[in-house]
Amino acid sequence: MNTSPDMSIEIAGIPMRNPVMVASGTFGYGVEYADMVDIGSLGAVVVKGICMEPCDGNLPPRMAEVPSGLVNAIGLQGPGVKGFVENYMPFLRQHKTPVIVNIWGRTIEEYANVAAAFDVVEGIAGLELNISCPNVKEGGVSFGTDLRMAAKVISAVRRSTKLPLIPKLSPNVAGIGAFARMAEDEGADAISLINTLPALVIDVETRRPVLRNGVGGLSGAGIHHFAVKQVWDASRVVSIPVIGMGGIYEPDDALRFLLAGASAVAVGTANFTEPRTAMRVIAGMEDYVQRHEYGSIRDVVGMLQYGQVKP
Amino acid sequence: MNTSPDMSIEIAGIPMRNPVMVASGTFGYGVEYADMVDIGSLGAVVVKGICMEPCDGNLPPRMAEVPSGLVNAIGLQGPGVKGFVENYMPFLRQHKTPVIVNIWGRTIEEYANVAAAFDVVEGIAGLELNISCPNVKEGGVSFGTDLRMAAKVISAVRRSTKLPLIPKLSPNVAGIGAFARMAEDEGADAISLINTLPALVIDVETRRPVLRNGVGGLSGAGIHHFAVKQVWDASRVVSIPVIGMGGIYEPDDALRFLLAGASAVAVGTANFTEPRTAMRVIAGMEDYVQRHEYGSIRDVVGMLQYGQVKP
Amino acid sequence: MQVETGIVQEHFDIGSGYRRLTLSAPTVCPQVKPGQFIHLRVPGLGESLLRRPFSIYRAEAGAISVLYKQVGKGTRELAFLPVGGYADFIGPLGNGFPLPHPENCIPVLVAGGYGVAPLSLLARNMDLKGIVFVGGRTAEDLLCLEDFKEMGWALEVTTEDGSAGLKGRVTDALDAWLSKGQKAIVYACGPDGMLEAIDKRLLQHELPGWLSLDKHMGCGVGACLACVQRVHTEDGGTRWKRCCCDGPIFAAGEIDWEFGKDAS
Amino acid sequence: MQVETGIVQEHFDIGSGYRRLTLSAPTVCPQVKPGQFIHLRVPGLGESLLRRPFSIYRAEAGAISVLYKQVGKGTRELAFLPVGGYADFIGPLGNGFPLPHPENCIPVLVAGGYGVAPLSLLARNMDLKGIVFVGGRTAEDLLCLEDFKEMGWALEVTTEDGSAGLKGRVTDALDAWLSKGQKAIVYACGPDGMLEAIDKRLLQHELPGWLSLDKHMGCGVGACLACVQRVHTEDGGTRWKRCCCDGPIFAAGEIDWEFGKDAS
Ligand SMILES: Cc1cc2nc3c(=O)[nH]c(=O)nc-3n(C[C@H](O)[C@H](O)[C@H](O)COP(=O)(O)OP(=O)(O)OC[C@H]3O[C@@H](n4cnc5c(N)ncnc54)[C@H](O)[C@@H]3O)c2cc1C
Ligand SMILES: Cc1cc2nc3c(=O)[nH]c(=O)nc-3n(C[C@H](O)[C@H](O)[C@H](O)COP(=O)(O)OP(=O)(O)OC[C@H]3O[C@@H](n4cnc5c(N)ncnc54)[C@H](O)[C@@H]3O)c2cc1C
Ligand SMILES: Cc1cc2nc3c(=O)[nH]c(=O)nc-3n(C[C@H](O)[C@H](O)[C@H](O)COP(=O)(O)O)c2cc1C
Ligand SMILES: Cc1cc2nc3c(=O)[nH]c(=O)nc-3n(C[C@H](O)[C@H](O)[C@H](O)COP(=O)(O)O)c2cc1C
Ligand code: FES
Ligand code: FES
Repeated sequence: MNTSPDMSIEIAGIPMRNPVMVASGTFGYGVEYADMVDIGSLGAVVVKGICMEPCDGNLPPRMAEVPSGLVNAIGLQGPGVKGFVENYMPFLRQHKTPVIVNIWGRTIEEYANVAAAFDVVEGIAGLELNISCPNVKEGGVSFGTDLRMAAKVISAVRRSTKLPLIPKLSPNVAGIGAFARMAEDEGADAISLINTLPALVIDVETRRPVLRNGVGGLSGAGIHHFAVKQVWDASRVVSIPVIGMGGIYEPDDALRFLLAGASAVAVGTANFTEPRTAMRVIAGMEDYVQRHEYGSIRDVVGMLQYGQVKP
Repeated sequence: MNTSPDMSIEIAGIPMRNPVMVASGTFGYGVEYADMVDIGSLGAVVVKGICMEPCDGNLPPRMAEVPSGLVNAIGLQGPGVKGFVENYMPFLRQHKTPVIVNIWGRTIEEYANVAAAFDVVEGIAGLELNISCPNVKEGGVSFGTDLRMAAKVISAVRRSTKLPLIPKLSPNVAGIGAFARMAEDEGADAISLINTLPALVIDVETRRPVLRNGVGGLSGAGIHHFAVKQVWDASRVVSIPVIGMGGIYEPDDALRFLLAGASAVAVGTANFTEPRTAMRVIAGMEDYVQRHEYGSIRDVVGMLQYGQVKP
Repeated sequence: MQVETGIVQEHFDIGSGYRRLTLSAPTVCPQVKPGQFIHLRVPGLGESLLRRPFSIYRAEAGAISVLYKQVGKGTRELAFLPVGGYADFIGPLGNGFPLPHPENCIPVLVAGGYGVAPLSLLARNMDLKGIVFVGGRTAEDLLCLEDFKEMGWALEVTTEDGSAGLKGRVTDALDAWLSKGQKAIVYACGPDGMLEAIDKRLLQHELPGWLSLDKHMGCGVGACLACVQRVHTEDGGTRWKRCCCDGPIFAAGEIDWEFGKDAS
Repeated sequence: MQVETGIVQEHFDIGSGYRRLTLSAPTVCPQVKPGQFIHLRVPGLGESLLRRPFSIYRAEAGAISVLYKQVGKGTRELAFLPVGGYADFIGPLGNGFPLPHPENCIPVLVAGGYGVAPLSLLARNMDLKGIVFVGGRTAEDLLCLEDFKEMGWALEVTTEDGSAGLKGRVTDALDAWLSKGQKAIVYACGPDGMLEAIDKRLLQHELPGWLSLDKHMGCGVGACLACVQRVHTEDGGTRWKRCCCDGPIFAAGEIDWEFGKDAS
């Protein structure tokens, strides 16, 4: 009765003690939260997006608070592969928790290069591939909203790394299922979704965008049930595992993703308000597994009873 | 100083006393709110979606409250053209406020028929065309997320009516601009956006969707800044007027749409919480025009100073 | 129907986990019919929370009272509203119980949970006295019993665990009474299951009656179509009615209890 | 750095539109250095509101005090927090002012608005006494003047409208003092414009100093990269620092005030 339930899960060949990770860009490189969060208790740590070279990101202001969420335009500031490996990997290697590196690029070559660079770094469990970046060679259209371009990126990265590969899908597409299937076809080991939704916050007094970059990405509680729908659409058309994220604050939010077909989840924006959200979510999920007498958390995955109604 | 500012605007050839309408499905047929809201003070009334025949809509539960919004799956219950004209037009004709009828169909023919039917009805200022409906002839894919199908609907309706035609765009597409341009090319007099975002609310205890229909549409404050971004993207690529909607609760919310390029706005979900939202929004916009010494509300349209940053 | 901003005049526990909230309502109060409700904006929960519907328990001296239980986000927040604070509501809403009460019929009230609230108001507005059946899971779930005693009504209490009154369901007590064959008209308010059971009995005994039905509501005024209930039509078909404005009171035999059940 | 849930011990107006909030903080209090801040979760605003940063004004007897003004959603809600209520915060955050204060330098504090709060704590933790410049738009904007008087510091007050002290800006009074050419070290906290003006003067007079900078914050702990400020690097380039953890205190001459200005 009181023995803790089986929460372990394997995603893209990465064994995790539980299915609750922290989302890229919302937990720094782990070390920032180490005083308050037991890194060892997390399913995995996904670090802030890294590209080959150090990147300055956007000018501030970079963040705006909105109803039930926030809009950010950090702009992928980061230390580059070398800076990350030197400054942060020693800390991250101290824990048994899998480290998933979120990578990005401005061109297909850059994507491939950064993936290859991480292939030889010790202590990295897998790569999450942020495809929601502008393709500087094609007029700045986001890779992630163009099926053909996204396929090229994933395929190039797949050929550059033997690490487990987890493309992270953009939500603002007409049919997320097609992107999910394409990712599987291109050799992804898992997919994660959703990234932020494009948003524009305007200050009506100055008549300017609040964020210096203009547009930003919307995250938080307000997008949660939209994200669950996307995960449900994606998970039904692929056989690789799905990692769900978007507005997880409570255990129930995480459970919704699992019921909708995700094998794991990531806590994002909530970390800023409550750094211990992932730990609280894990505890609540354990309780759920016990109360409902599931054999393991894996038995919850995809258990949504959608009824006779057609999708 | 104290004379009320010029709030009038013309959308799709429809003169309105101000740019604040009420959104389809959130204000019934006007009569439901007549005790509390001065219908005569609104820019226009957009009625709940109507198709040719009476329609039962979905089984309840049809609505779920979520953070900063709600998810609905009413399923387009309505009295059909005949029922609407007989039961509701006599009331609506009593006011000088333009009546815009939101129409929908399951096939292109149905869309065209309902448009033609309204062409001969007295007292209708224009048609808003809800293209976010499943195409029953093509496996239930939404017309509104397929550029080719959406074009066919708009073109068929355009040929069936001489009334001002306002296609209402679906937000869950990769590039709303292409849909906006297509609408203009097919002869639309204005476009409105956004319709609700697809969402799935799951009850983790029952493991079922909260809504009987399964999925529903997300609306309210949580989608506001996403909607503003969509309006901004759309308004820059068309020369026809844009009507912005999504999460308007305060005058500032409406002003953001105007700054982003909308010529008018519609108040939706907020009506349920505060029926007098549109009236309050109009008053706040008047104040803004005066404080900023604009000649008229029309001078606010598209005045966003986006800066040098590329979109 | 109006939007009115009321000042909290009273707000206190009445036992069984329920609280009574009294709001000044000079405009709305005089318009109230028993069985109607208000759609209350819970202060302090931000713009986007939907209003919450509550049956009117009292409408007198320019004020309106409701009884509520803390069951979720809205009612938990509502409990913090201090005397002297403000809350705005739309009301009175719904059709209310048809009045006057027909002659030569014994009025029979059947209540479950907060269903006693509108029935207590109905009893107060009747000249006749009748019998009221109040049921709950345990003694803890019963409220307003004193109201009916004070008004001189006969009272039959049932609890599922036998902790108060007869052990059993409210319909068991009702069955015993109905079997006497008296000419009666029934007014009922409570959970769907209870109402369906009562409706079946009214049909059996060919008695008239009125059922007050609670559905989750969006607008409360008929605009959103969230609160629909399927009803039989005269031509043998069925159609939707909106609980908020076509209801919440439905005639015995009117509701189509089967519609949609099979598809679930 | 910890998450701690404090009990409200005091919460009252201190004039000039500011309120003082004191929270029990047995764990965080002993760790505090002047110039650090707490990241406070405003109770009653739901899950999704970001925390709000406030400079630590007092850290003594196992409690922490902050001074704040009601300027927006969060601080307006904060004002309702009753004595005896709870609020949780992360702290102590930020680098704080470097200690100990260098010898043979007169400490000069320059404060605008709530900038007096961290400087008052700094003064209390110093053995030396120096001079403090406090500026505001009108007399209404000045606070904590008594603190410095009690501690025996020299005090120079300026207001833009002349309603208290000298008419003018705080930098006018500072200029007059600096022109005497005394060996000083400056600690400043206030709006960006004020800090930039002071930084320029420190460069001119070749004086050391520390500037406390307030940027909008997300996480408060270095994870989100919302709060960045461009600084000069030793090799003549520039780079970002995070105000929340690399700051909020920056050395005189460190900040690149021009970066990004041209592009706006
Ligand atoms: C006509 C009518 C009269 C009523 N009279 C009374 C009364 O006199 N006393 C009383 O205590 N209660 C009464 N109720 C019920 C009362 O409205 C609910 O208890 C109240 O809405 C609960 O609000 P909450 O925010 O506390 O709970 P919630 O946080 O809303 O949780 C309660 C449950 O209901 C669901 N829910 C609530 N509203 C909706 C909605 N609009 N759409 C979908 N799901 C929803 C939630 O998902 C949750 O499961 C009445 C209801 C109706 C329709
Ligand atoms: C290190 C530091 C120390 C501070 N110390 C004090 C202090 O001692 N006393 C004091 O009164 N204030 C202090 N502040 C400022 C204080 O944090 C703000 O006044 C407070 O956040 C305002 O919150 P609010 O919810 O009332 O206002 P808001 O509703 O947030 O509105 C205030 C304005 O700030 C903007 N804003 C607020 N937070 C953000 C954000 N994260 N991203 C983008 N925009 C944002 C809003 O858009 C709005 O225009 C400090 C700030 C920092 C960074
Ligand atoms: C401040 C911030 C920074 C982010 N940075 C990244 C990033 O570098 N790479 C990435 O793939 N996603 C990034 N994201 C997206 C999140 O990982 C996550 O997909 C999204 O925020 C949705 O989850 P949430 O609603 O729980 O925050 C960022 C999100 C936020 C709020
Ligand atoms: C209950 C409900 C019913 C709706 N019905 C319709 C409809 O019949 N036709 C339509 O085009 N849009 C419909 N909508 C969408 C709204 O008109 C509007 O586009 C959307 O809700 C976004 O605005 P909001 O966030 O202000 O609600 C409906 C929305 C809601 C909440
Ligand atoms: S609650 Fe909106 S129609 Fe009844
Ligand atoms: S506030 Fe998040 S990095 Fe500083």
